[in-house]
Amino acid sequence: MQTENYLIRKPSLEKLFNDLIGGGKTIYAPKAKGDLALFSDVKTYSDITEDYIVTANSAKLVVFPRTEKLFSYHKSKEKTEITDAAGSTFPDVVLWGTRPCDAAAFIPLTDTFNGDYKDIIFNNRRERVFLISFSCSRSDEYCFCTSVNSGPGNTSGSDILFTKLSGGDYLAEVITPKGQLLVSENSDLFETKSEEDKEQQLAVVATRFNQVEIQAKLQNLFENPVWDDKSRACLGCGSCAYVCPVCSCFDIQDEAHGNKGTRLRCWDSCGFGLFTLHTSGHNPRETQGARWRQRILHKFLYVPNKSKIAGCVGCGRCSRSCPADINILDTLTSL
Amino acid sequence: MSKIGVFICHCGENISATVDVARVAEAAGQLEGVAFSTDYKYMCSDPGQTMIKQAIKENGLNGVVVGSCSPRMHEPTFRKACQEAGLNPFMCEMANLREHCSWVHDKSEATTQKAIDLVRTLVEKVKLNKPLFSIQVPVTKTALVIGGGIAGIQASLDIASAGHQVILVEKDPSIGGHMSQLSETFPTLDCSQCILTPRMVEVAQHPNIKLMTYAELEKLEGSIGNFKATIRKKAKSIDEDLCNGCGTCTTKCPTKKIPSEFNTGLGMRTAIYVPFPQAVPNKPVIDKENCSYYQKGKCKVCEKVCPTGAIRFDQEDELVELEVGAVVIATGFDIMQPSGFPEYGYGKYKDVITGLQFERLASASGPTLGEIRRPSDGKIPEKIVFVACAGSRDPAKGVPYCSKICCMYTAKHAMLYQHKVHHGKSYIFYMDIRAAGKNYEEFVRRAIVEDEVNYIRGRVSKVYEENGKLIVKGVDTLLSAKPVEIEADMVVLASAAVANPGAEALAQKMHVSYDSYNFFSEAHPKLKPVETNTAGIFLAGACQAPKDIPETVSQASGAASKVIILFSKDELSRDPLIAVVNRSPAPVFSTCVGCFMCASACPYQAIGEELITNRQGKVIKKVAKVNPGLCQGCGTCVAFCRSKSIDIQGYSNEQMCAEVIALLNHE
Amino acid sequence: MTEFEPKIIAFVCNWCTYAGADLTGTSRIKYAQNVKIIRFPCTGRIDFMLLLKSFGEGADGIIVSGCHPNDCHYTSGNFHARRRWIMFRGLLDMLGIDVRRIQYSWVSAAEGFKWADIVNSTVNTIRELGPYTEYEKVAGYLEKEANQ
Amino acid sequence: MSELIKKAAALLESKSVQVVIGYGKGTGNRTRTIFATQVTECENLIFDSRCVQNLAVYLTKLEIKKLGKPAIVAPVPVLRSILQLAVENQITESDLVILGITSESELIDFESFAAIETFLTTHKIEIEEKYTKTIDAIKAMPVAERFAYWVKELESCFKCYACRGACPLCYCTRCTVDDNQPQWISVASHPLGNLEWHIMRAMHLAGRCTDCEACYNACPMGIPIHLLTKSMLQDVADNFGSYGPSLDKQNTLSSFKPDDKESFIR
Amino acid sequence: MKIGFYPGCSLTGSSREYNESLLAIAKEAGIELVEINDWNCCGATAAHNLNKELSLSLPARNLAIAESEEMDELVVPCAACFNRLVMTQHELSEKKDLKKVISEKLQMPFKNEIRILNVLQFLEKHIVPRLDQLVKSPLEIDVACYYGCLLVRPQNVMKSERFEDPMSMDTIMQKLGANPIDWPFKTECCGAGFSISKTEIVGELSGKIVRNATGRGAKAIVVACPMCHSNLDMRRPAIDSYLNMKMDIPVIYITQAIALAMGLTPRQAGIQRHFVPVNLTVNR
Repeated sequence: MQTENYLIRKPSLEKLFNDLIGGGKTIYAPKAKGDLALFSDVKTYSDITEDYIVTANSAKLVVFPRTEKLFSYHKSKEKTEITDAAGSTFPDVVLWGTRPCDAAAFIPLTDTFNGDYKDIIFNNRRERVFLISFSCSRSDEYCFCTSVNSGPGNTSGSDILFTKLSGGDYLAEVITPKGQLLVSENSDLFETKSEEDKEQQLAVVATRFNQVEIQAKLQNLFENPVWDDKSRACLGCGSCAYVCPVCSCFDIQDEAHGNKGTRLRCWDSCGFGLFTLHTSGHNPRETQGARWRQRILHKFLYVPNKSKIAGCVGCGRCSRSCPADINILDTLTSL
Repeated sequence: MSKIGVFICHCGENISATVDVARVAEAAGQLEGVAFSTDYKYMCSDPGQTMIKQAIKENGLNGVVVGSCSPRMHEPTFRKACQEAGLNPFMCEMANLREHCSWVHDKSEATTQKAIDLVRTLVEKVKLNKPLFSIQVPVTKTALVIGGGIAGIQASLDIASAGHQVILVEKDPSIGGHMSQLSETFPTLDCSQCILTPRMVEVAQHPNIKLMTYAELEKLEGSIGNFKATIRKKAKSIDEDLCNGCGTCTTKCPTKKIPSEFNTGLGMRTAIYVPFPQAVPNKPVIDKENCSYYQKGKCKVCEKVCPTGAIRFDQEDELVELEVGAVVIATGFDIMQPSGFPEYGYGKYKDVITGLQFERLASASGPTLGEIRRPSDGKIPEKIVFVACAGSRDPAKGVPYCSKICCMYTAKHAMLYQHKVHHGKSYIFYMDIRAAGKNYEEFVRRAIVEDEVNYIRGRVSKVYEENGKLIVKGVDTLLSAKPVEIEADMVVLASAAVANPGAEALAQKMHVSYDSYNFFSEAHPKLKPVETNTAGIFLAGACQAPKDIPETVSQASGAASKVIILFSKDELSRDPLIAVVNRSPAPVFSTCVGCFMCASACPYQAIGEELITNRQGKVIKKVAKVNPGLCQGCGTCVAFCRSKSIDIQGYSNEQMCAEVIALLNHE
Repeated sequence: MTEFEPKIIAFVCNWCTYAGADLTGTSRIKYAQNVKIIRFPCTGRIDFMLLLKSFGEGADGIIVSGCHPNDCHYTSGNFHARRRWIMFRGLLDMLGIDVRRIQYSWVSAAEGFKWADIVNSTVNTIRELGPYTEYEKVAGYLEKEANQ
Repeated sequence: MSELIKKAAALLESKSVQVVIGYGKGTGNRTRTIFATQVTECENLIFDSRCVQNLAVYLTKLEIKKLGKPAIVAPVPVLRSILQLAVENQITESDLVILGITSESELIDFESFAAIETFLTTHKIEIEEKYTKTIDAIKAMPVAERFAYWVKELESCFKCYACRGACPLCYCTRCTVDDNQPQWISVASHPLGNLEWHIMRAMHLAGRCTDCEACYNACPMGIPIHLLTKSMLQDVADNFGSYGPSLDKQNTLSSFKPDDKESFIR
Repeated sequence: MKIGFYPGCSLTGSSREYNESLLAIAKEAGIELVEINDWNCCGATAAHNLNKELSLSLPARNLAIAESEEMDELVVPCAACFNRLVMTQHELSEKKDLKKVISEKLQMPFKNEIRILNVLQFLEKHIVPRLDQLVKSPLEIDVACYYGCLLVRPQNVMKSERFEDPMSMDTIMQKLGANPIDWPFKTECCGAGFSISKTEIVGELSGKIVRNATGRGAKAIVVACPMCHSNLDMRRPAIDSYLNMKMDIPVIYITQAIALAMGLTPRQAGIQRHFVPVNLTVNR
C-alpha cells in the first residue's frame, strides 16, 4: 500500500487515545517506572511518558507473552479433558509509542511463528495488534538501527508512524490498510498534510557495521577466541533475550495441581546454562562463550540465511540491560 | 506405572462408626494408579493381613496404603505383611484414619471426606516411594558404663554376668558413689557400706569388667552397636601394677589438712590418698592441686617411703580409644550447695550443715565415728532442726521439682539422732511428707510416734546466731498458724538433689537430650524410661532424676537388660530412612556445591566430605557425603540444602510435595 | 450461603506432635475436621518451600508443630526449625503474606489436649480471617485470567 | 590508580596469578569487569565511585576458574562477599590474591581471610537510613496493602534471573528453581511464580547476604528486591545479634542457640 | 547523660528529709537530677491488686514522660515507687501485647527502654566513685544497714544474687568510714503493710529489728525506704511499748549519712525532721 500522510494536532493524540480506550481496546504504552519506561497496560493518557529512547522491555509481550497458556487439562481415571487455549478470545491491543525498531521487530518475530508450523495463538494475537509508532528524535550510544536495515523514521511493521514536528504537532504516516481504517474512523482528528521536514526531526544514528559483511564473516568464525573474550563477564542471566524484541525462544512447562493443570509456553534464553542441557548431563554449549556465539550467530547468520533479514533491529536493549555491560556492538564491530 | 492397593480398616467400629469406610474405599478406587481398593473389619487381624497379601499377589500391586490406625501403632505389622507377600516393606504407607480422624470427629460427611483426603494423600506419596533396604550394622558386644555408683555397679555386674564385656568408667579414685557415703539406709536402717562394699569388690574381681577409675569420657562418636569412646585416664601419679596398697604413703604424706571430699569437708585427708578405707581399687592417687611436690617442687616423701617404687610423678593423662556397642549413663547426681540461701546461714555458721554431711556424722566410718557431734565445738547437740525442701520445690531460688529422697532421709536423720541422743529434741520443718514407697510411710510414722520427732509444717525464714545458739525462725502453718522460733544447736538442711555439674557437657558429648535441670531425658516418660532418644545409650539411676537406692538399682538392671537384648544379636537392622546426597550425570556429578552448611546443621556429625575425581584421579569436586551409620534421619540437612542436593529416603522432597499437593487438591 | 470451611494443612514431626495428635485421638477429644496432618520425621525437615507450596495449592492456613525445645528426638532439629521460622515469618510479613495464617506450636507426645486446642483455635482464627483470596488471586492467575 | 595497575602487572609478570579481575571502562559512563591476563591489559584497570559491580561473583564461575589463579580487585562489598564465600567453603586462601581497596580508595593487602575479617570489623554492614525508612514504611502498611504493593512491584519481573546471576552467593550448580523433581516453583513468570521465586531467593540468602545490592543493580526492570534481603538482615540482627560474615561464626540458619527468642510459637 | 528524678508522694510529704538529703548530695557531687514534669502516682496503693491495667498504666505514664524528656536514667528513691516502676517495666517488656494495650492507653510514645535506678543503684553508680574526694568527716560509728523488702525483690526482676543478705548499703557505709555490723534482720519485715491500720503489729515487727540492731551494738540504723523509715522512726512509741523499754537508736537515710559524711550541715541533711533525735558524733 502506498503510504499516506496526514497531520495530527497534539491535543488530538489524547482524543485518539481515549477513543481507542472507549472502543474497548487494550492499550500498551510506555509508562515511567523510576528511571525506566516500560510498555504497560495503560488506561489513562497522562500515564504515558514521552521521555524514553526505547522502553526497557520490548513490545513482543503483546503477541508472545512471557507466559502463554496453551491448554488446560483435567484428568480422571477414565479420560483426560483438554481445553485448548487457541479457542479463547484474545484482546484487541493497540501498541502505542513503539519505536520504528520495535515495529520492525514484528517482522522476524512473526516469521518465526510461521515457519513449518503456523502458531495459531501467536497469529490470533498478532492479527489483533495495531501498532502506533513514534519516530525517534533522540538516540544514544547503544542504538544501531541504521546498521540493520532500519532507522529512526523507518515505517516497516507499524500501522501508523507519528513523527513529532517542530511545531509540536505530528506527522502521521499511514502505512497499512488497518492504519487507513483507523484514520477513516477518526477522520476528524487527521488533517491532510504532505510529507515535510520529517528527516530533520529524526535522530542521527550512525551506521556501525555492514550487516552483509558480518553475515559473510560469521560463516567462518565458529571457532574463534572472540566469543570467550567478549562474554567473559557474562553472568549467565537471560535479560538480553528477555528484553530483545526479536528473541522468541520458549520452554514448555506443565503446571499440575492434583489432576488438573495447564501447559504453558514460557520465555527461555540461550544465555541460560540449562537451555541446551541434555538429560545425559552433556551440554553442547557448555560455557557462556558458546552461548554468546549462539546468540550472535542466530541473529546475524542463521536468521538472515533463512529469512533474508537479520534477527536484530538495533534497538540496543540487550546492551543497556546487561548487568555486566556486555555490549553487542563491541562484539559485532570487533569481528 | 503405579498399581496401588488401598485397604480401609473398620477397626471394629472405631473407624466405621464415624467414617463411611465403604465410600472411602470406593473413592480411593477412583484415584489414578489405584488398582485395588477394599475395606474390611479388622485389617490388622490374620484374615485382614492375608487379604493384603493376596491382593498384592493377585493384582501385582507395587504399593500399598492401609487406612487404619496410627502408623506408630501398626506400621511394622503391615510392612511385614507386605514383605511376606514379596513387596518391599517400604512400599507400604498408612493413612491415620483412627487417631487423626474417626476418634476426633463426629460422624459426618466432612469426616468421611477428610478420610478420603488422607488416603489420597498417602496414595500420592506411595506412588513416589522407592524400595528401601534395612541397613545391617554389626554389634560390638562391649558396654561402656559411665559412673561407678550403685547404678553403674549394678548395671556393670548384670551385663558382665550375662557374658558381655563391660568397661566401667568412674571419675573419682574409687567406685562407690554417694551410697558409700551414707550411714544407714531407709526404711530398714541397714548399713549402707555393709551392703555396698561386697558389690564393689565383685566389680573389681569380675573377669568381664574392666574398671577405669579416675577417668572420664572425653568423646563419643558413632552410633548404636558401634560407638567409639575416648576415655581420659587422669594421671594418678602411681604405677597401679606396682602399688600393693600398703598405705605407707598416705600415712607419711606431710600435707594432711585437705578437706576430705568423702567426708564432705568434715574430715581431712592427705595429698596422696585413698578416699576411704573400703575404696575399690584400694590404691592411692596423688591430688596434684594439693601436693607439695607438684605445687612447690619438693617433698617426694611418698616416693621415698614406697616399698615397691610405684610413685610416678611424671605420669600424664592418657587418652584411650574404645570400641563399644552400648553405653549406660549412670553418673548420678549432686547436692545443691545451700550457699544460695544466706537466710539459712550455711557457710556462715559451722553448725548449719547439709543432709549429706549429717550422713557422714552419723556414719560409723565418719569423722566422729558415728557420734552426732556438732562441727563447731564437737559438742553433742541437744536440739537439732532439720529443714526439708532446702532448695527443692522452690522455683524462686532453688529448683521447682521435688528431690524425692529428702523426706525419707530427713526422717531417717531425725530417727538416727534420737537413737543416738536419747534426751535430744529434733524438729523437722517440712512442706509435705512424701513417703510413697514400700514401708516408707510406716517408717515416717515410726519417727513421729516412736522417736518423737517434732514435725512442723512450715518453712524456715531465717537462721541466725545469738548467744551461741542458732535461732531458727519459721512458721507453723498447722497448729498455731504463728511464727515459731527454735533455739537450736545444729541445723541440717535437706538440700536439693541436682544434676551433676558436668551433666550438660556430657549430654552434649553423647548427643542425648537433657531437661532444663540438666537431668538426662528418657526416650518416653512411661514406656521407655531407661532408653535415651539416642539409640544404644541407656540411663540408670539419679542422672535421670532424683531416685532412692531401690529405684536406682531396678533401673540399672533395666538398663543392663536393654544392653543384653541389644547384644543378643550379631547384627542390628536399622531403618534406611536416612539422608543421601544426590548424584547427577557428568560433568556435574552431584548438584551439591560443597558449602557444607548441612554438615554444621547435622546433630550427628553424620555429614562428611567426598572428593569426586576424574579418571586421572584429579579432584574435580568436593561434595557432602552422608555416613549411613551415623545418620538418624531427622532431615534437618534436607530442609537446609538450598540446591536440594540432599534428600531423605522415605520423606523425600518429591514425596512431601506430592502429599501437599494431594492433600489440598480434591475434586 | 454455606459457612466458609478453611483448608488447613498441618506439618508435624513424628515424635512429638504426631504422637500428641494420636493421644488426642486415644483420649477421644473432638476437634474440627479442617486440619489434615502430614507427617515429617522432625520439624528440622520441614522446608519453608513446602509452606509456600501449601499456600500456592490453596491452603487457607498452616500449622507447623513439633517437639518442645530440648525435647527434640534428634536433639536439635526443632532449634534449627525455630530459627528458620523466625526468618521465614519475618520475610512473609515483609511481603504482606498474612503470618496469622501460619500457627507454629510445640506439642509434645503427652499434650493431646493442647493439640486439640491448637487445631480448634487455628480453625477459628482462619475462619475469622476468611478464605485467603489475596493469595488465591495470585496463585489462580492462570485459571481466572485470560492469557496476558 | 597507577599503584593498582603496577601491582596487578607485577602479579601477572611474576606469574603469581594468571588473571586479574578488575574494573575497566565500559559503554558510555559505565564501567565493566575486565579480566587482564597480559601485563599490558593491566593499564585498562580503573577504580572510582562508579565501580559498584560485585566482582566476587566471578570467583565461582566455571569460565573464570578455567583462566587460572585470579587476583581480584576488592573494595569493601567484594571483601564481604569473599569472606562469606570462604565461610561457605567456595574459595581457599591459597588460590586467590586479593587487591583490597579501602573505602578511602587506598590499596590494602590481605594475607589471609582472617585479616579480611579483622579489617571488616571496622567496616560493618550498615543499612542506610533511606532503606530502613522505606522498609519501615512498607511494614507499616496494612497486610493486604503490603501484599498488593509487592505483587505490583514483582509484576514486571520476567525471571531473567539477573539477580541470581549477579549475586556472588548464588553459586549453586543447579538452582532449585530449575529443579523439577519436584517442581518447587512455577517456572512461569506469572504472579505466583514471581512471588515464589523472590521468597525463595531471599530465604536462601537469609543470614548469608552481605548487602552488596548486586541483585538490585542487575535487575533490568528496577524491582527493589534488595529491600527483602535488607529487611532480613535487620531480622537477623534483631533476633540473633550481629550480622555479617565471620569465619568462626556459623551461618545464621545452620546454627542455633537453645535460648533463641521468638514470640509466635505456642 | 540526662538523669531524671521521680520523687513520688512520700518524698514530698513524710520523708522530705530523704528528698532534701538526696538532692543535697547530688548537688555536692555535681550531678543534676531533673525532676520529671507532671508526674503522677506510682500506683503503690491497692491499685496493683485491683486493676491490672491501671496499676501498669500509672507507672508506665511516668516512664513515658521521662522518655519524652529524653532522660537516659530515672532515679526513684522511694523503694515502693521503684518497685512499681521496675515491675511495670519488666512486665511490659516480657508481654509485648500488654505493652501495646498500655501504650494505646497512654496516648504517647512509649519505648519502655529507660534505665530505672533505685537509690542504692544511683549511689553506687554516680556517688560512690566520687566519695573518696567528697567524704570530709567520716562517720566512725557502728551502723546497722536495714534494707527492708522492696529494694531487693522480686528476685527475678532485681536479679540480685544475695537478696536474702544484701550488701550494697553496707559497702557504701564502709566507704563513709562507718562499720556496718553483721546482723540477721537486714530484710526482715518492718510491717509496712500495717503502718496505718495495725500499729501494734508494726511495733512488734519493727521492735525486733530495732532490738537486734541495738543488741549488736549499732549506734544507728541506716535505711533507704520511706516506709521503713517511718515505721522504725515514727512508730517508736509502739516499738517501745512492745519491747517494754525505751529505744533511742536513731534511724537515718543513707543519703543523710552521706550528706553528713560530706560535711554538710545536719539541717542540709534534714536531720531535724526525725522523731528520734539523731546524734552521730559519738565515736566508736
